[in-house]
Amino acid sequence: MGSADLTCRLLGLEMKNPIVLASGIIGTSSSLFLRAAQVGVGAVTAKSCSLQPRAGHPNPVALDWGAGVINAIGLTNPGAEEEVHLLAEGRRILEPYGVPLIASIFAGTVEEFGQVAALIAQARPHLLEVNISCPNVADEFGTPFAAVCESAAAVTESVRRAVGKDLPIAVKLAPNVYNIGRIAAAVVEAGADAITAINTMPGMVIDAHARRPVLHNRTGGLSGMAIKPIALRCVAEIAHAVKVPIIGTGGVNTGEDAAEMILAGATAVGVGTAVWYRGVEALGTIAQELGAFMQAEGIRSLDEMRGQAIR
Amino acid sequence: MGSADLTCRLLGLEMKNPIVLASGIIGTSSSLFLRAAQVGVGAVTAKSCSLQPRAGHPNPVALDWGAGVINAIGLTNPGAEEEVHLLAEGRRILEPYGVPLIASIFAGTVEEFGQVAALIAQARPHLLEVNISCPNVADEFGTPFAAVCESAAAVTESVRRAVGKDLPIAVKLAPNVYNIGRIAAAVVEAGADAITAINTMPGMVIDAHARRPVLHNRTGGLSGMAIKPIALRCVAEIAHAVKVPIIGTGGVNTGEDAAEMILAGATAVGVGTAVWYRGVEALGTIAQELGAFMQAEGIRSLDEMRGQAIR
Amino acid sequence: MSTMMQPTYLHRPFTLVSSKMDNYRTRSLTFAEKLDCQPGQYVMAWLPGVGEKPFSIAGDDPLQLMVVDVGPVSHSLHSVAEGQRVWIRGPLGQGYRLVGQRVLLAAGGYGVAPLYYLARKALAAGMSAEVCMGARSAEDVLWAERFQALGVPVRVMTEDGSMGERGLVTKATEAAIAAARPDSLCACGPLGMLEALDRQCEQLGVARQLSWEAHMRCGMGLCGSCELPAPQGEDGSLHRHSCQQPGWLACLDGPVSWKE
Amino acid sequence: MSTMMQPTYLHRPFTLVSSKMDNYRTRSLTFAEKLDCQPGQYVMAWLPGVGEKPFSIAGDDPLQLMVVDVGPVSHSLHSVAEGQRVWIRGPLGQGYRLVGQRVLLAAGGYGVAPLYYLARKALAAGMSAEVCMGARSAEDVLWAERFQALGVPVRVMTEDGSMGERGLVTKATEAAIAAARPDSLCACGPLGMLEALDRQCEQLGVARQLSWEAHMRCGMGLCGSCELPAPQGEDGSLHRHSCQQPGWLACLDGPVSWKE
Ligand SMILES: Cc1cc2nc3c(=O)[nH]c(=O)nc-3n(C[C@H](O)[C@H](O)[C@H](O)COP(=O)(O)OP(=O)(O)OC[C@H]3O[C@@H](n4cnc5c(N)ncnc54)[C@H](O)[C@@H]3O)c2cc1C
Ligand SMILES: Cc1cc2nc3c(=O)[nH]c(=O)nc-3n(C[C@H](O)[C@H](O)[C@H](O)COP(=O)(O)OP(=O)(O)OC[C@H]3O[C@@H](n4cnc5c(N)ncnc54)[C@H](O)[C@@H]3O)c2cc1C
Ligand SMILES: Cc1cc2nc3c(=O)[nH]c(=O)nc-3n(C[C@H](O)[C@H](O)[C@H](O)COP(=O)(O)O)c2cc1C
Ligand SMILES: Cc1cc2nc3c(=O)[nH]c(=O)nc-3n(C[C@H](O)[C@H](O)[C@H](O)COP(=O)(O)O)c2cc1C
Ligand code: FES
Ligand code: FES
Repeated sequence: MGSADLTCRLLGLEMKNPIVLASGIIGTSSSLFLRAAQVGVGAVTAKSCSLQPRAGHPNPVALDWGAGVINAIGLTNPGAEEEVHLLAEGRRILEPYGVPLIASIFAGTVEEFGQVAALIAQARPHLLEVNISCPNVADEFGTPFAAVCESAAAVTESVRRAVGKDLPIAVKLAPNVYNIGRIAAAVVEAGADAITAINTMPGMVIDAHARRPVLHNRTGGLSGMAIKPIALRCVAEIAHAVKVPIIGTGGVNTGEDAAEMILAGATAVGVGTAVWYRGVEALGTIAQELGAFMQAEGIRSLDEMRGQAIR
Repeated sequence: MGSADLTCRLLGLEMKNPIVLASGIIGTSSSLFLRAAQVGVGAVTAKSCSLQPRAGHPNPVALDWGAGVINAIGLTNPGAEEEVHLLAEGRRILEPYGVPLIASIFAGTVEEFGQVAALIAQARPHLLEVNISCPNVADEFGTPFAAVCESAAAVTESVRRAVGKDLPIAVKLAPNVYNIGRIAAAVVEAGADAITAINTMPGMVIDAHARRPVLHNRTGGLSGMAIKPIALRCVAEIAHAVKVPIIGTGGVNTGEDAAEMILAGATAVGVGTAVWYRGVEALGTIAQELGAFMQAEGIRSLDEMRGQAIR
Repeated sequence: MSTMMQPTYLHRPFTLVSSKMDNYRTRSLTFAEKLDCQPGQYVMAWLPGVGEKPFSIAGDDPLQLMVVDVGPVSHSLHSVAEGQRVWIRGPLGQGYRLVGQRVLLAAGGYGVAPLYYLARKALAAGMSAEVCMGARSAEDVLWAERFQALGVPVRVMTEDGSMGERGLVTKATEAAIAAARPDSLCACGPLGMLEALDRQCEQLGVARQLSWEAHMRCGMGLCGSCELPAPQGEDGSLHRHSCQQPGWLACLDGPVSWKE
Repeated sequence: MSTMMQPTYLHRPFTLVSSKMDNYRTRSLTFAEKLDCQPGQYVMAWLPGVGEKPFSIAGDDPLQLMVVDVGPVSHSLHSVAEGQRVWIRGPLGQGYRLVGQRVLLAAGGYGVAPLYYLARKALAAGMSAEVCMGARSAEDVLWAERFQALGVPVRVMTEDGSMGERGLVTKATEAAIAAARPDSLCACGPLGMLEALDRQCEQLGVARQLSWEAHMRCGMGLCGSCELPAPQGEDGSLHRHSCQQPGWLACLDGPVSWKE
C-alpha cells in the first residue's frame, strides 16, 4: 500500500507537506528556521517586521490560560533593514531542505506597508505575508486594517504596487469581524494571491486575586485550541468567497486538526501555538500524523480532501 | 467576620446575587425558571422568542468540543403569543423567590423587533433583552444587526418606541466585531438601559473522519471556557465606552470567573454553558463561590470590585 | 510543554462488527470498540448526513445498541453495513445505581437493552436479578433468551397472551414484588408503563429507578427540550411524577430517576 | 456532565512566609504552598503592576526561590512582606535528570538555588553529591552551609581568595573530577562559567547538564527571545555550544541542556 501524498503546491511554492510555521512563532532567527526545517516543516514564516525596530511589551507577554494561549509580545522585531539580512540568510539556510521562506510585514499606514514591502522584497522571500491585524494609526479610531474591506484592499494595493508582479502576496486576516468572506473578496480583488486566516482573536485574561489583567498590555491575542472552531469557520467562509489558496491557521495541534483545516478549504496549514503544547517537533509530527490519518482513511492526496466538508 | 454582600442592583431590579441565567439555556418553561430559582440564581432570562414559532434545527444541534460547547439549536421558541403566557406564568412562579425575570426577543427586521417587543411587554418582564445577533433579513448580505452601529441603534430605537419608558431594555451584543465599544455606545445613545455581552462566537466544528461539520447547521455559536477571555475583553471595552450596567456573559464556570467578569466592569454575570459542566446547581454554586472568593480576598461588596481590573 | 486536553465528548467513529435482527423491526448493533460507561446511560448516535438520536447502551465492552426501526435515523442505523461506522457521542446522563442485594427489572420495548446491561453488572457485583417484560405480542418480546442465558428468571406479559401471561407488565411486577421484595425496581419502557410502575411502587413502598424517554436535542442540559410534560392524573388535573423535581431534565439529570 | 479543565499554567498566588537575607543583595523567599516540579525547572514570578521574570526553583515543598536584587522585578521581590503574595506561573522548562550514582554540582551566583534542590533530590534517591562554588569574594558565596548541613562536601573558589581557594570554579571541578569521576556534572551560573565547564567536560569526557540563563519573555517556546547567542571562539569565529542544537530554546528545551 503506497503512503498518502502530502506534497502541497501553494502558488509557485512546492512544499513537501502543507504545514507552515505561523508568523511570530520562533521565526526570529535563521537557526530557528533551520530547526523548523530539520524537524520536517513544509514552509516557514518569519516573525512580522515593521519599518523601524520594535522592542515589544514588558512581561507578562504570554501565558497558557487553560484552553489556549494569550499573547501580547508586541510585535518585537529588528526593523525591515535588519530583517532583510535575516531573511536572506534564512533563505540560504533553508534552500537545501527544500523549505520555502515566507516573509511577514506590518505597518501603521497604507503607505508604510508599501515601503516595508519594497524593502523586504530585496530578500527575495518565496511569499510575502501581509499582516493587517494591526491598528490603522491614520484612522481616528485606530480601526484595524483587517476590519474594513476598503482599508484591507488599500493595504493590499499598496503592497502590490511596491513589490510588482513577481512576488506573490498573502494577506493575513483577523477573526474579530462579521464578514471575513467579504474582506477576503476585497483583498483578492485588490491583488492578493492568497489568504492567511486567522490571526489571533483579541481577548483578555484577568487574575481575580490580583484584580487585574495578567498581560502587561492588558489585552492580547488568543491562539491554540480555543480558536480552532473560529478558524475553521473563517476558512470555510473565505473558501466560499474566493478561489485563491488559503493558509488555514488557528488551533492546529494534531494531524487530525490539520485535516479539518484542509477539509474546510485550506491549501496549507499554519501551526503556531502547538510548539508550546508539543515542542518544536510538533511542526514535523503534525505532518506525519496527517499522513497517517489520510492513509487510514484511504485519502490519497490533499486535493482529494480540500474543501470536502463545506460542499 | 460578616460575610461578603452579594446583593446586586441592576437598573430597577434587586437581585440577591449577580448570577443571571443566560438566554437560551433551560429558559423554556416556568418549571425550569422555578428550578433555577430554587438552586439560588439571582435572575432568570427566558429563551429568545420571535414573532412566529420556530422548531429550530435538526440534530446534531450541540456538542462539547473540548474547550467549550458549540450550538446551533436554531432559536427554537413557541412564538411571541405563546411566550407571553409562559412569561406571565414564570413571573408569578418566580415572585416568591425574589428572582426577577428577563424576557428575550429577536426578529429579522427592525419593525418586527418593535412588534415582538410590544407583544412581550404585555407579560411585564422586569427587563427586556434584545438579542440582535440574528441576521438582518432586510439587508442584502444578511449582516447581523449586532455588527453595525446603525442597525444596532435602529433596532434599539424600534424596541424603545414599542415598549415606552417603563420597561428597561438590555441590548445583547455579539463578539465577532472589531468595535464592540462603539456599538455599545450607539445602542446606549439609541435608548438602551443596559448591555448584555457577549452572545456566542460563530464557529465550526468539523469531524475529520466524517469529513463534514458536525452540526446539522454546519456553523454554530461557541460558548463556555474558550470564549471567557473574549467576553472579558468585550466587557472591558464596553465598560470603557458606556456608563450603563453590563450583564457580563461568556465562559463563566466558577465564582472566580464571575469575579473576573465584575472586575472587567460587569454589574451582573450571565451563566449558560456551566449548566452542562456542573449541572443546574451551577447557577447557585457559582454565586456561593463568588461569595467565598470575596470573603477570602476581603472584598465586601460587588461595587468595590466592579471595573477594578480596567482602571 | 503543557499537556493537551482530551475532548471526550466529541463524536468518535465506532466500527460496526455485527448487525443482527432481533425481531421484525429491531436490530442489535455491536461495535468493535468499547465505551467507558454505566448501565442506564445513553449515547448520541450520529450518522453524518442523516441525523443524531439518543440510544440506550446495551453493552459496554464492546459497545452494543438495540435499535427499533421507526423513523429516519433508526432506519438508517438498520442499513449500516458491517465494517461501516457510526459516530458516537457520550456516554451521557445518569444511569442506574447498584443498590442492595436484589434488583427487579421491568422492560418494555427496547427497554430491555439498558436492563440487560444492568443485569450483567448486577450479577457481576454479586446481586440477584429478575426481569419482567411487557410486549404487545410474542413477536415483540426481545432478548428473553439472553436474560435466561444469564440465569435471570424472566416473566413475560403480552397484551394478546401469545407468549407468557396475558396482561400488562405491572401484573408481573406485582407478583414478583409479592414473591420477593426487591431493593429496587429498575425499569425502562414507554411513558405509560413507567407511570404505572411508579404508582405501583409508591403504593407498595418499593424504591424505583425509572428511565424516561424524552425528546432530546442537545443532550447536555442546555436547550430544555427534554423536560418531561407534567403527567395528567385520572381526574385530568396535572400532577408531578412522584420521582421528579420541577424542571427535571431527562438528558442531564436522567434518563434514570431515583426515588426511595 | 463533563469535567472541567484545570488550567495549570495560569499564575497562582503564593503566600510568602519567610524572606531571609542570604547576603548583601540576595534573599531566600519561602512560600506557604508547594509546587509539583523537578530540580532545574523554573517558574515565572509575577508581581502585578511591576513585572514578571524567570527564577530557578530552590525547593518544591514548600516552594523556595533565591532572588538577587539587580533590577526592578528582583528589587520588588525583595520588598514583598511576609504574608503578602507573589504570582507564580509554572513549573516551566526541562530540569536536571538524576543519572548514575555520583553527581558533581558546579554553582555560580544564584546557581546554588537549583543545585541545592537537586542535591536534596539526589541524596533522597541514594546518590552521592559534591558541590563546587565560584564567587567573586567571600560575601558572594551562598548557601555553602546549607550544602554542608546536607552532608554534601563543598569546594569554594573565590576570585580574591577571601574564602576557599583563589581562582575560578573550573579549578575546583577539575580537582573534583580527578578525585572521583562523576556520572554527570550539573551546573548553573553565568554564561562564561558554563562555557568553560562545557569545554572542560568535553576534554575530560564527562557528561554534563548545564542550566543556561537567557532573556526570557513568553517562557513557552513561542517568541524566540531566549535563543542563546552563538558563542565566539578564541579566534573570534562563531561556534556552537557543544551541547546545543541550532535554535535551542532555553525556555522550552532548557534551561538545562544535556550532553553525554
Ligand atoms: C434516553 C433515550 C434512550 C433511547 N434509547 C433507544 C434505544 O435503545 N433503542 C431505540 O430504538 N430507540 C431509543 N430511543 C429513541 C430514539 O432516540 C429515537 O427517538 C428513535 O430511534 C426514532 O428516531 P428516528 O429519527 O428514527 O425517527 P423519528 O422521526 O424521530 O420518529 C419516527 C416516529 O416514531 C416515533 N417513535 C420514536 N421512538 C419510538 C419507539 N421507540 N417506538 C415507537 N415509535 C417511536 C416518533 O414519535 C415518531 O412519530 C431512546 C430515546 C431516549 C430519549
Ligand atoms: C532560567 C532562569 C533562571 C533564573 N533564576 C534566577 C534565580 O534563581 N535568582 C535570580 O535572582 N535571578 C534568576 N534569573 C534572572 C532573573 O530572571 C532576572 O533576570 C533578574 O531577577 C533581573 O530582573 P530585574 O527585572 O530585577 O532586572 P532587569 O532590569 O531585568 O536587570 C537589571 C540589570 O541586571 C542585569 N542582571 C540580570 N540578572 C543578573 C544577575 N543574576 N546578576 C547580575 N546582574 C544581572 C541585567 O542584565 C540588567 O542590566 C534567572 C533567569 C533565567 C533565565
Ligand atoms: C506568541 C505569538 C506571536 C505571534 N506573532 C505574530 C506576528 O508577529 N505576526 C502575525 O501575523 N501573527 C502572529 N501571531 C499569530 C500566529 O501567526 C497565528 O495566526 C495564531 O497564533 C493562530 O495560530 P495557532 O493557534 O496555531 O497559534 C502570533 C501568535 C503567537 C502565539
Ligand atoms: C444552547 C444555547 C442556546 C442559546 N440560545 C440563546 C438564545 O436563544 N438567545 C440568546 O440571546 N443567547 C443564546 N445563547 C447564548 C447564551 O445566552 C450566552 O450568551 C452564551 O452562551 C455565552 O455564555 P456561556 O459561555 O455562559 O454559555 C445560547 C447559548 C447556548 C449554549
Ligand atoms: S436535550 Fe437539551 S436540555 Fe435535555
Ligand atoms: S522565552 Fe519565548 S521562546 Fe523562550
